[in-house]
Amino acid sequence: MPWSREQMAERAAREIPPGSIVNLGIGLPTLVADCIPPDADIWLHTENGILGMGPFPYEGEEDPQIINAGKQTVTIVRGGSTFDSALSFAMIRGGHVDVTILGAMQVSAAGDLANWAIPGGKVMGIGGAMDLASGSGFILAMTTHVTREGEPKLVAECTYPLTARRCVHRVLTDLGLFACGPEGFRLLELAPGVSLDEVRRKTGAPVLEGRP
Amino acid sequence: MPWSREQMAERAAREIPPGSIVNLGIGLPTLVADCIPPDADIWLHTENGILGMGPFPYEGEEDPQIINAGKQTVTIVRGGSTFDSALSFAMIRGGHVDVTILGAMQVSAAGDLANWAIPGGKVMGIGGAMDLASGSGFILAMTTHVTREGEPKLVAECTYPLTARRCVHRVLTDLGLFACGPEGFRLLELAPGVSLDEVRRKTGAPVLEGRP
Amino acid sequence: MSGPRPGRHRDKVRASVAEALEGLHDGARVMVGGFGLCGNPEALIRGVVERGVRDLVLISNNAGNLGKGLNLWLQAGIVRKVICTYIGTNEALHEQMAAGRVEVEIVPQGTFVERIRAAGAGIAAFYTPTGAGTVVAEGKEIREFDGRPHLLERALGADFALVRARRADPFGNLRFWRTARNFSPLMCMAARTTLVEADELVPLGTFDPDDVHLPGIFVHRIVEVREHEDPFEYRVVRPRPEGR
Amino acid sequence: MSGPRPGRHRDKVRASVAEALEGLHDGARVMVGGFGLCGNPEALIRGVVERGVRDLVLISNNAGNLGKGLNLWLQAGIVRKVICTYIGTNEALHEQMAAGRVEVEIVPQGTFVERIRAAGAGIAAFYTPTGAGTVVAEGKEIREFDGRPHLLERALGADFALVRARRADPFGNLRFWRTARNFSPLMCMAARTTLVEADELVPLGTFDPDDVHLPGIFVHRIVEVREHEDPFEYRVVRPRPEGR
Repeated sequence: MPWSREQMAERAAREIPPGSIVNLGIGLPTLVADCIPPDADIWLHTENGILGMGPFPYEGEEDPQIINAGKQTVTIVRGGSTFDSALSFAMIRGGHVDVTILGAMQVSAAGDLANWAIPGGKVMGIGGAMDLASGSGFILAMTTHVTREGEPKLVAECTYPLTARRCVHRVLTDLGLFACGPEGFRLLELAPGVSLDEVRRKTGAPVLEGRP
Repeated sequence: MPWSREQMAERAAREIPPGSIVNLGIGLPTLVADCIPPDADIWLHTENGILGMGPFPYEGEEDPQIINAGKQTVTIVRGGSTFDSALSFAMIRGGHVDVTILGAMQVSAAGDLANWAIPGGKVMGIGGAMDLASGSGFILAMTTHVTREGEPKLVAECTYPLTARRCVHRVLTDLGLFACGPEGFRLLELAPGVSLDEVRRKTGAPVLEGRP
Repeated sequence: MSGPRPGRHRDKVRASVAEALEGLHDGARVMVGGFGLCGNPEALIRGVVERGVRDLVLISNNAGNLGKGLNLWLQAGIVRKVICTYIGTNEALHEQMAAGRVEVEIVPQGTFVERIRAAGAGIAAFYTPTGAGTVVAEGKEIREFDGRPHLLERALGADFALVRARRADPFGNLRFWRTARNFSPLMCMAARTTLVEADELVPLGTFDPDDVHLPGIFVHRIVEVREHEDPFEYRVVRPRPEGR
Repeated sequence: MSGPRPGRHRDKVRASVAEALEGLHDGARVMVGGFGLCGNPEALIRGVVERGVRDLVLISNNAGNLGKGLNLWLQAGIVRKVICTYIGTNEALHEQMAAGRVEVEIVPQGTFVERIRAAGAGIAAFYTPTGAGTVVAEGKEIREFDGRPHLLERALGADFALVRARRADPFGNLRFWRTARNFSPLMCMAARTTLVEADELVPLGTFDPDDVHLPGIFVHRIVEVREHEDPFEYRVVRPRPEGR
């Protein structure tokens, strides 16, 4: 059975080494926050200016001026800090964020990422996506394995507008966890009950097994 | 009689419009601080990180971690702020400092400034001089009219290593106040009892009179 | 011959929003602080509409949302061009774009704020890896540093910056509150004239020198505005556990 | 295949200077905070000499003075090259230069700190007007922006940064004191490994989020050092008027 969204979030959280600075993109990646063990010294960064972002506030404690990059009300943990956007993107672009988990529309085997625009669709804007994709030490893309129409999102070459080239290290889908590489997506883990055959059928690029 | 150092400082202070941000270089310009009227809303900037630098501290109140760019102990006025060097030079390079008063070894008629090195002399370093000279809205160079050996410091072309080209707007010496311009130094004011002849004799470039 | 420019660092406090906005002209390039509806200078935004200027070039991360904030400018039809990073659910902007009434330039957020900082800091241009190999690179110089392609990005300045601060003193030293800080300090640095809408005006000397978020050198006019709507864009809460 | 790098943001507090300096190797590029003798990490500076490393490339505004601060490194002969902005009365450096034992690269101060910031902020290079038409321009690309010549300047990073902070919490959030801040926050951003000598280590949560001068993301090791000489470089005072 493919992983549920919650199971994906849990699996993603296990990719984060203790003591890391992590930026979680909008959408699926947001769910990862709830799966991070509290004693792992993992600090959440949000590009609008918090290091040490905490969970959503308790009812009645929400402050419209304490938000995340998705403009949702959040909190700040003990030891957290706030700062301007120039410093925030210095953290990102300068490679100080250890792990970034981003949503994806398409990921190529070589690690190209498309996650900001659909050809012919409404232009939604770029936000911090390109900076996050170019700057982070490790990028995990998180997405369902195929589109609602059944089209592969893990592809040989992206056809959607790119966010950044050669930036994604690993891709986590509902079917498994994969490492990007020039020859194809290398399988690191399958969701329980999912077969390699199914994965290969639903992937637009070679899926490799074993260590390279 | 030529102006004394104190008279030069007083004259220089009168060049500063009320409500200005001012950076005073090391040496002669430092004296200007004492001549600024207290009610003129003039704020002193020092590139090591104070806006709103105050006078030297009273005996017993000096703090080795509150210094000016000359590494002298200073104070901070009410409403003053401290910041890092990147922001401090953003103020300078970004043109936010209204008036900078710098010492000079040579100034050319066109406004080239040499104030950091003597050919063949010990290399003393550049410090903030080049940034100040390139970035300020208005630069007043302040110097004795001639060297101890009687050589002109106001010259047609600088022979000393340059600090910046075309940066000096006015020059204040012990003999007078001059505006820089492509045709020569234009006399704005003579020290009392100093003749135009004497000025011309001691200047290495044309000295012009009247409005251009 | 020309002497120093007149000093601008006195008498900064304005009695009204209208006074603070004096000189803001048709066609002006205007930066407005805030991340979505968070940290908006609400009164200055309204004041610009009331002033009746038009053809503005708006430089702001989002240009409002939910009919609030900078959506007012779009609805009033006073914006010619928007330079922003994200549109998302901003229907007012989608409509104006679709109708061809507003030109939109989208910039990656880190590049956006760095370009603004560059303008304020006297840096003409810089090389960033962000956007290399994407549409953002189109028409830009590309150059390799350390084996990676970088784009040359130019400084982005403005005629005016309109920002919100939590507290200001009469010299314009500012403190911001939490994520309401965002682009505002940088925009103050990058504009020829900076207008601050402060929740509270405090006496000079209130701030410890080490606690000033933005020194007054970057601020030219201040208006105190005590009441703000501060709308939630996405109010998300969790239930309080029993006994808390 | 390779996963994320191990997290470095836990267990940052070190019991001793020697422990904090672990891994600092011969030939390392080391940034040291401070403006002259103001804001020097005195214990870390001494510790590097005791550690016995050599051939260091020192990146610091002044490299000490009056036989103090970074003069210790010069006297110990452990510096191969100095990148600084000013020498002045630094006799130790003049001597080492004259003897050909130390290579010195002098950089305008604004360019120096902007290059350091660039390294920390992921900006590969930038164009500044500073130094155009001077010896600083030699060998550099020159380009006109807005009718003015600008120099292309490259980011300046380091293996280690050694800085002094007034207070640090265990995550490495820092506060500095007055003009002891200077280059230190930028150097923390620009180095692969950042070592902080804090006058006082305070519990997590001591700082309000808005009052952190430098967030702990840029800090890797912290050692508390309560006693400092804090020498005056030029102690200048004025007489106290009668009755005060």
